[in-house]
Amino acid sequence: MSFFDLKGTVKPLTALKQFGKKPHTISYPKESKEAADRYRGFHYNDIEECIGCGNCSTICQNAAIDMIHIEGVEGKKGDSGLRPRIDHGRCCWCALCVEVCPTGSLSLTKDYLYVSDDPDSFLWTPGVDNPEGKDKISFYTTNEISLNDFKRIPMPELEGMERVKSFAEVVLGYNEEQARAEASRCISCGLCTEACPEHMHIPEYINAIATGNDADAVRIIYDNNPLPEMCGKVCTRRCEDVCAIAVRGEPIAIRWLKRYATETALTSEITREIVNPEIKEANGKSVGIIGAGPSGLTAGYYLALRGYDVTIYEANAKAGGATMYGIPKYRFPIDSLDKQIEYIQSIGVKIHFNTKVGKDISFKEIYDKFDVVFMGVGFPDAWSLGVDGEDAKGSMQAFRFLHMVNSGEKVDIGDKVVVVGGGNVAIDAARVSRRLGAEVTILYRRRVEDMPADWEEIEGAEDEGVHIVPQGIPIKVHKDEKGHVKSVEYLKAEMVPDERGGRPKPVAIEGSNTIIEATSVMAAIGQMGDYSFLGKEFEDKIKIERGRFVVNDKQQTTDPKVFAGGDAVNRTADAISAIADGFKACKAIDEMLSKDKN
Amino acid sequence: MDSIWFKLLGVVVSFIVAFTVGMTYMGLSRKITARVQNRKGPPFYQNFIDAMKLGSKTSAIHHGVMQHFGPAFLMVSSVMSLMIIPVLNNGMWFSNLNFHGDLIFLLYIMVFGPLGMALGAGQTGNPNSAIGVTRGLSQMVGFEIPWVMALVALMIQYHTTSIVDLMNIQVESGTWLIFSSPFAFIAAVLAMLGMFRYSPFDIVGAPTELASGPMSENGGKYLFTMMSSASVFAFAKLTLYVDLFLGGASNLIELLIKTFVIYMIPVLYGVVSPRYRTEQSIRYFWGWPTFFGLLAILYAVFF
Amino acid sequence: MKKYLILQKNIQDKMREKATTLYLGPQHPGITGNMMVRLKVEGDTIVKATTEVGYLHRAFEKLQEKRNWLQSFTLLCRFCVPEPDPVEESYARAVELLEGREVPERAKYIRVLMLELARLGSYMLWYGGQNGSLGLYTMGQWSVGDRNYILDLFEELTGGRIYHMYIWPGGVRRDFPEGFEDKVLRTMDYLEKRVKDYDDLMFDNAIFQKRTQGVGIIPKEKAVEWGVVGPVLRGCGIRSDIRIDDPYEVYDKLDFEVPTAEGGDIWARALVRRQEVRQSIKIIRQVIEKIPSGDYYNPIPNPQKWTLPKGDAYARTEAVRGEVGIFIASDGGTKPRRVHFRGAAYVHGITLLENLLVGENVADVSAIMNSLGTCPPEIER
Amino acid sequence: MINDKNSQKIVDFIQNWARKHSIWVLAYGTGCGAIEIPPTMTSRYDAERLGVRGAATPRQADVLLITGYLTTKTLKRVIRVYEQMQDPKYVIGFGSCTINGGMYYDSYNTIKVLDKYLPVDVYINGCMPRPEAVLSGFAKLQELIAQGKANGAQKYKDNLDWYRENQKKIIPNWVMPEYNW
Amino acid sequence: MDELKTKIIERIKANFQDATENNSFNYNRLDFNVNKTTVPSILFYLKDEMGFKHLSHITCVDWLEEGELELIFIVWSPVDKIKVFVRTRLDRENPVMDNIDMIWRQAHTYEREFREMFGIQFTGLEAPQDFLLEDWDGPPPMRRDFHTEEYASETFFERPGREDAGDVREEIIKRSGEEIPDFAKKYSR
Repeated sequence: MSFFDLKGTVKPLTALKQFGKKPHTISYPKESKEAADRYRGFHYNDIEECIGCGNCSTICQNAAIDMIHIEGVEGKKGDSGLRPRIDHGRCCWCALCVEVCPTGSLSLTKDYLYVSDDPDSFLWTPGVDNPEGKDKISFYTTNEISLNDFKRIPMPELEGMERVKSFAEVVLGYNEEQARAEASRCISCGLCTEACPEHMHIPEYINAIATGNDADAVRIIYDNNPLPEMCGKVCTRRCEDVCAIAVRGEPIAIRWLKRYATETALTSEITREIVNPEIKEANGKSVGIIGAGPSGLTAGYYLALRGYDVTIYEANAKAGGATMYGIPKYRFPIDSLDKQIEYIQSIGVKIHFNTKVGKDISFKEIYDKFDVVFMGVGFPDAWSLGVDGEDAKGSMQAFRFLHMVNSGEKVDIGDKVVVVGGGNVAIDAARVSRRLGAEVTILYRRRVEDMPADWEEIEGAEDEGVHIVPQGIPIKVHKDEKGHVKSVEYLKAEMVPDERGGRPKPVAIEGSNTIIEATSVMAAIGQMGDYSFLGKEFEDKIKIERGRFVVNDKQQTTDPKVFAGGDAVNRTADAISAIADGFKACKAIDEMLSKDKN
Repeated sequence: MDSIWFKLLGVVVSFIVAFTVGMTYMGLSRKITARVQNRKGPPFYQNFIDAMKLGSKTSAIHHGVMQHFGPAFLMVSSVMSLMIIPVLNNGMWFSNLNFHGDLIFLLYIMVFGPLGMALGAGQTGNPNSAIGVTRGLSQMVGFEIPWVMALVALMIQYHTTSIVDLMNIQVESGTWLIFSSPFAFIAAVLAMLGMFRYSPFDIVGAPTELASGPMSENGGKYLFTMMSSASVFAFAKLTLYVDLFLGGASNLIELLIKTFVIYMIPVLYGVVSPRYRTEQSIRYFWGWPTFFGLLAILYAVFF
Repeated sequence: MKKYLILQKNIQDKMREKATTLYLGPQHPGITGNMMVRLKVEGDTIVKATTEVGYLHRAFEKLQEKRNWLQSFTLLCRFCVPEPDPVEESYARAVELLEGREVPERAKYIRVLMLELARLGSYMLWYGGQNGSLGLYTMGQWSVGDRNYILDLFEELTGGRIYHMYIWPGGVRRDFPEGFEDKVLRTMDYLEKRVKDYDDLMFDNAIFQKRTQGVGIIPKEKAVEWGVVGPVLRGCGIRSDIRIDDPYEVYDKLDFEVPTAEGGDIWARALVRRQEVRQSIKIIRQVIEKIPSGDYYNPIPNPQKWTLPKGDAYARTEAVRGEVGIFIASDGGTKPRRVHFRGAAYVHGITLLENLLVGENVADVSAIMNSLGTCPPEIER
Repeated sequence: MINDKNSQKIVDFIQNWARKHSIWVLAYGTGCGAIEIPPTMTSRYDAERLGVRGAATPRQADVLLITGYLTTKTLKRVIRVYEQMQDPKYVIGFGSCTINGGMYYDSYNTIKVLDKYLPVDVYINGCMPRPEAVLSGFAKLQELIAQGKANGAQKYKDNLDWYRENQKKIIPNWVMPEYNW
Repeated sequence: MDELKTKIIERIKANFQDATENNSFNYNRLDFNVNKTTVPSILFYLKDEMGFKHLSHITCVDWLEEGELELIFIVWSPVDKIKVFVRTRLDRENPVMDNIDMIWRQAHTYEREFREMFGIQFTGLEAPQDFLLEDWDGPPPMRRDFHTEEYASETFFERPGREDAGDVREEIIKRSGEEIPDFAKKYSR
């Protein structure tokens, strides 16, 4: 031992001064420190807010989250009816599930204490088993810090004032990079497929786009929709309404992605090459289809694939029905439709144009000639306004107007147009009128937010300088000396809440008469069917109620040999429903006929 | 009063006292250590609970007969030490089985326990135990030298080998030996640090090296025996120090105060010290403690 | 003469075979985690040391192949539990390197704050471990207790005490909560006071010095070659620190020193660490002072569809134990092709430890392991 | 004299009380949960207040903490350690991994369900459980001991064959390592 | 930095003809692809002649589709502050590699790991077979054709009680009657 190290011996003894100090100990469980404001403890799930998209379950790298049925939660469109259950024998409290929850219903709480001798008691359904967690939420996401991308990739469009110069397509479509980026926002939950009348395989094709397999995406799309390019452009996209991302942000642009995918197949030949459909051998049965609208084409296409001999009778010079004649070309260019019709024809579907059933050929003839008849006749007529002076020159149906414009006829509308109505047709008519050089006012009974038209369309119309007058009820069309429309008189309306709980009703305010000048008035308040072609014999056989065919869930009318679909059957009156009808009818027809065979 | 039965009764009572006090002291030391370590620490009676729990263990695995001897020898050694150390100095109560030459006997008997441990630990076959025992024995060689020197100095100085005589000398002269032979006291106290096996001299059972060394294969009842013998032995040693240097105690309260003060020296020093390696501790004991021991002997011889 | 040497060697080998075998671990209080060191001992001197690892092998790297780029991130902090953040940081940086993702300036500062807090926390544990291995338990009670104050800060900032899962590709997960800066500064004030107490108890302690000086010496000229990194290398007198050699985040904008000490023994390593605690506190103060406002996160795309370009990247971070690196290889998919973790303990805990232990006293094994920062989960992954 | 039944009851009560207030924990960090043991044992949370303290060897320990996942290699040692412990002994399972595999549910080297291999008395929720949770785990164990319900060791003895069968299923080489003293 | 990189490339190319460089990283990183037989000598050269004293990392990547294992040695020069990746490819069926633990002792550990995890044989490596695993009798687990999830579910028990778990997509399909064609299923989540 060297010399005595005094400092080294005495210095440590100063530690003994701690003896008199207050201990640092927290006497748990007598006293305890509260967990931090951001503590990641047990989960809490707001059962009401949750839509059961299962994104939490997918992101969980520990397979700790199960989606289960719980009492009191029923599935509906946009809600799978399943709710997450956490296995605390797996959970690692990383809170990735919270970060990706699109609704923000899932969060973590400050609670973390659970001790048990029963290992089976660690399965918890958050929100159900710990309702008290609501007040202790600590780790949650806001729109800014969520891992979901709530901002849609903006769709490149023509400038508002540029658009009105021509009928060029307004929407330019995503380029590849944008499409990949937009597709990768999708969380693949599949809630959208239920809302889609046709139940397209949305998560699958979006995923294919996201991973760069556009061809696969096209194949998946063509699996149950033969007119995807049309849908990609003009679909009413109810899928986007229920999109999980839409709860807190902008929905995935499902429509635009479909459009992107189908546009990668430039011609019908390329489409045929990509889709490479499997066409069954001809089975000798034949199907006659009336109307080459979406439902007719769909039924025709898939029946042809199944080996049937399909013939379509179309009254107009071009196929497509309402999508051809009802939709303005700046939304849906004619090439694009032609491409699809060509493709469908290439599969073997025969289309007789300019053949109006009831005039050029009788229904009876068709009925007898084919094993099965499918009617996709649509609504060729429109409701009139029912006000004074409607017979004036320059007063017309918006639907007719669009038809004429689309078939290339010249329509004189003057320079001031008033469109009455708030649906897509009204907006279309207004925007077409803008392109024809008129100043346009839309007169609508209710508020702007009540308009049934797509918000994108309404915005587009406003961008293009369409003037929207909400809460206006037209009462009279004034004529000038030549019997031409001079102006429209309308009453202002106030919204009165409906006592029965329906949507508020507009009630005209007496004496609030206003007059707008107009050179033409277009009514866009609804369409109706024309079933005169059936003839006496079939009018009894095939039941019609409230202007629509009565069908069962297989699209079969009261005559078992006749099927129907499209606007003439369903109330939703959009292309995708028509396609769904066609597809459903196709399956039913196939089932029926192949049963006959055996 | 000189009846052997009476003395034996005294031994039994002092054993109970020793056990209780020893346990409580250890509990208190845990509490005090805890406070220095900024925490609250266990209740002072925690050691009793621990002992009860160890006693209530229902199974006891052993590796052979010799393993029983380890704790048994320890216990025997502690009790025998206690038997010959007079607890109080009033000559009547608890003077126990002292005799002339008991100081020398004590020197032997205090080594006896660790030797028994060595046998027991050897039987377990656990190399940790074996190494621990080796270390314990080498370390003992270290602190025995200043300890023996201190005692020899006392013997030379006061021409007696009896503890009672030494106590009586203090009582009669009114001066404690701590003042009349300070060097011996210093040497003995420094040796005591080693004897108690608190830090820095706890290499024997160092958990981070040897997984508690000799004790590593002893659980339950073995550990209970070891624990109780350690507390008895601690009390015996403390009493011995009080008897030798602080004039003994005339009643229990005085005894408790004096022993506690002595006891605090190794405890508090242990709290702030890391442990020495074996050879370092031997070098330590053969350094200053031995030097003081020599001084004490010289002092005794020449003054 | 040659014959004699062979004979001597044979005798030595025979003796070695007969030497007592001592198993440190896997259940052993002196081992720093769940691993084993098999020691051949002659008397108290070690003649051969063999490590046996694998008790904690959870196959992280295999699991990461099955998880996507974001899911992998939650596994990372389990690589080395005492100081998880450098691993997260390495991974985040490797991913950012491969993807070319920018990180906002504020996030970089927050990351530095996290890393330094983690460093402090880990050093607090080291204080406890190093002294515990030497029998000075008071130190452990103090420092590990005080470490809780740092963990409280983590809890406040990240929501977790131990597993922060906070530094992720693109930035950090959350911004500072309200009043966090003050809390950090207050904790730093407290720790500064406490490290003085630690010095009194530990560094000024004669016994501590005796136990550590001249034990476990790494020769300076061999150190780099042997793969020694971090504070251990700096304890050999070599100024080497990834924070200055291969600067990342904002370390090049901060003012700090890289302490070194000569000697290469446990004492030198302890001195380095003692200084580093102070440097860390200094860095944290600077971060709080200089941190800019702005974004803290450059959002990644939807994690389920997030792909990284084909290629590989390797990012290194200076942790308490030394160089901690993550190598990632991507095949262009949503999941990593390979994630490979490089921990300092992988070298320190096996080859270096086996090397150093020979000739040392059995009593010093635990102390040497602690001074090297051996961390078994890091070795085994 | 008090009759046997009552005296047995009293003895049981006292023994359980002692066992309850003196819990010696084996210092074996089997997994990452071991990181929260030092804070639990040191000044901030100070488990020693409750009579919880560390024990260096299995012989002296009452409680085996399975701090998280167990690799098959560790499981072998843990079984060995558990069997070395003396009755009554308890096992506390920490965190998710001991309940159903936790993060490592698909790892080829870790077990998922601990109670197939060892009897577990108390499970603590968390990954990792904070010191408070660990302490409440101990509190739960104390409660069970006081009620005499913590009888995992007995269960292990009674069903040893079943446990052995499960253990041997994943430990192909049942020969214990050479340090088999 | 660019100058330095050029210098290194020149020196390496002068000495090792089969080395091809990849200098596309703006970071202080430089890659060399070499034949596996050149690896020990190039590492020796880098360490002894060029100051790359520190072996930062060795890693192995399994390119299952290409039938190759890639070994990457990352070395770091404390003087020049640059890291060099030396990459080589081995045949996956018969991966044999020269042992380099005489250059850096710590490579020994990596080699033991790769032998166990990828089945790479290092000629001259003296170490017990087991490293991280014990009594392992399956294929080398880090190879990509070993499926850990399958192995785990076959080998280890699973706690029951989670059988009622549903899948959101399937639930929706059940309700809507959607039929997903087979080729699309790989895109479902």
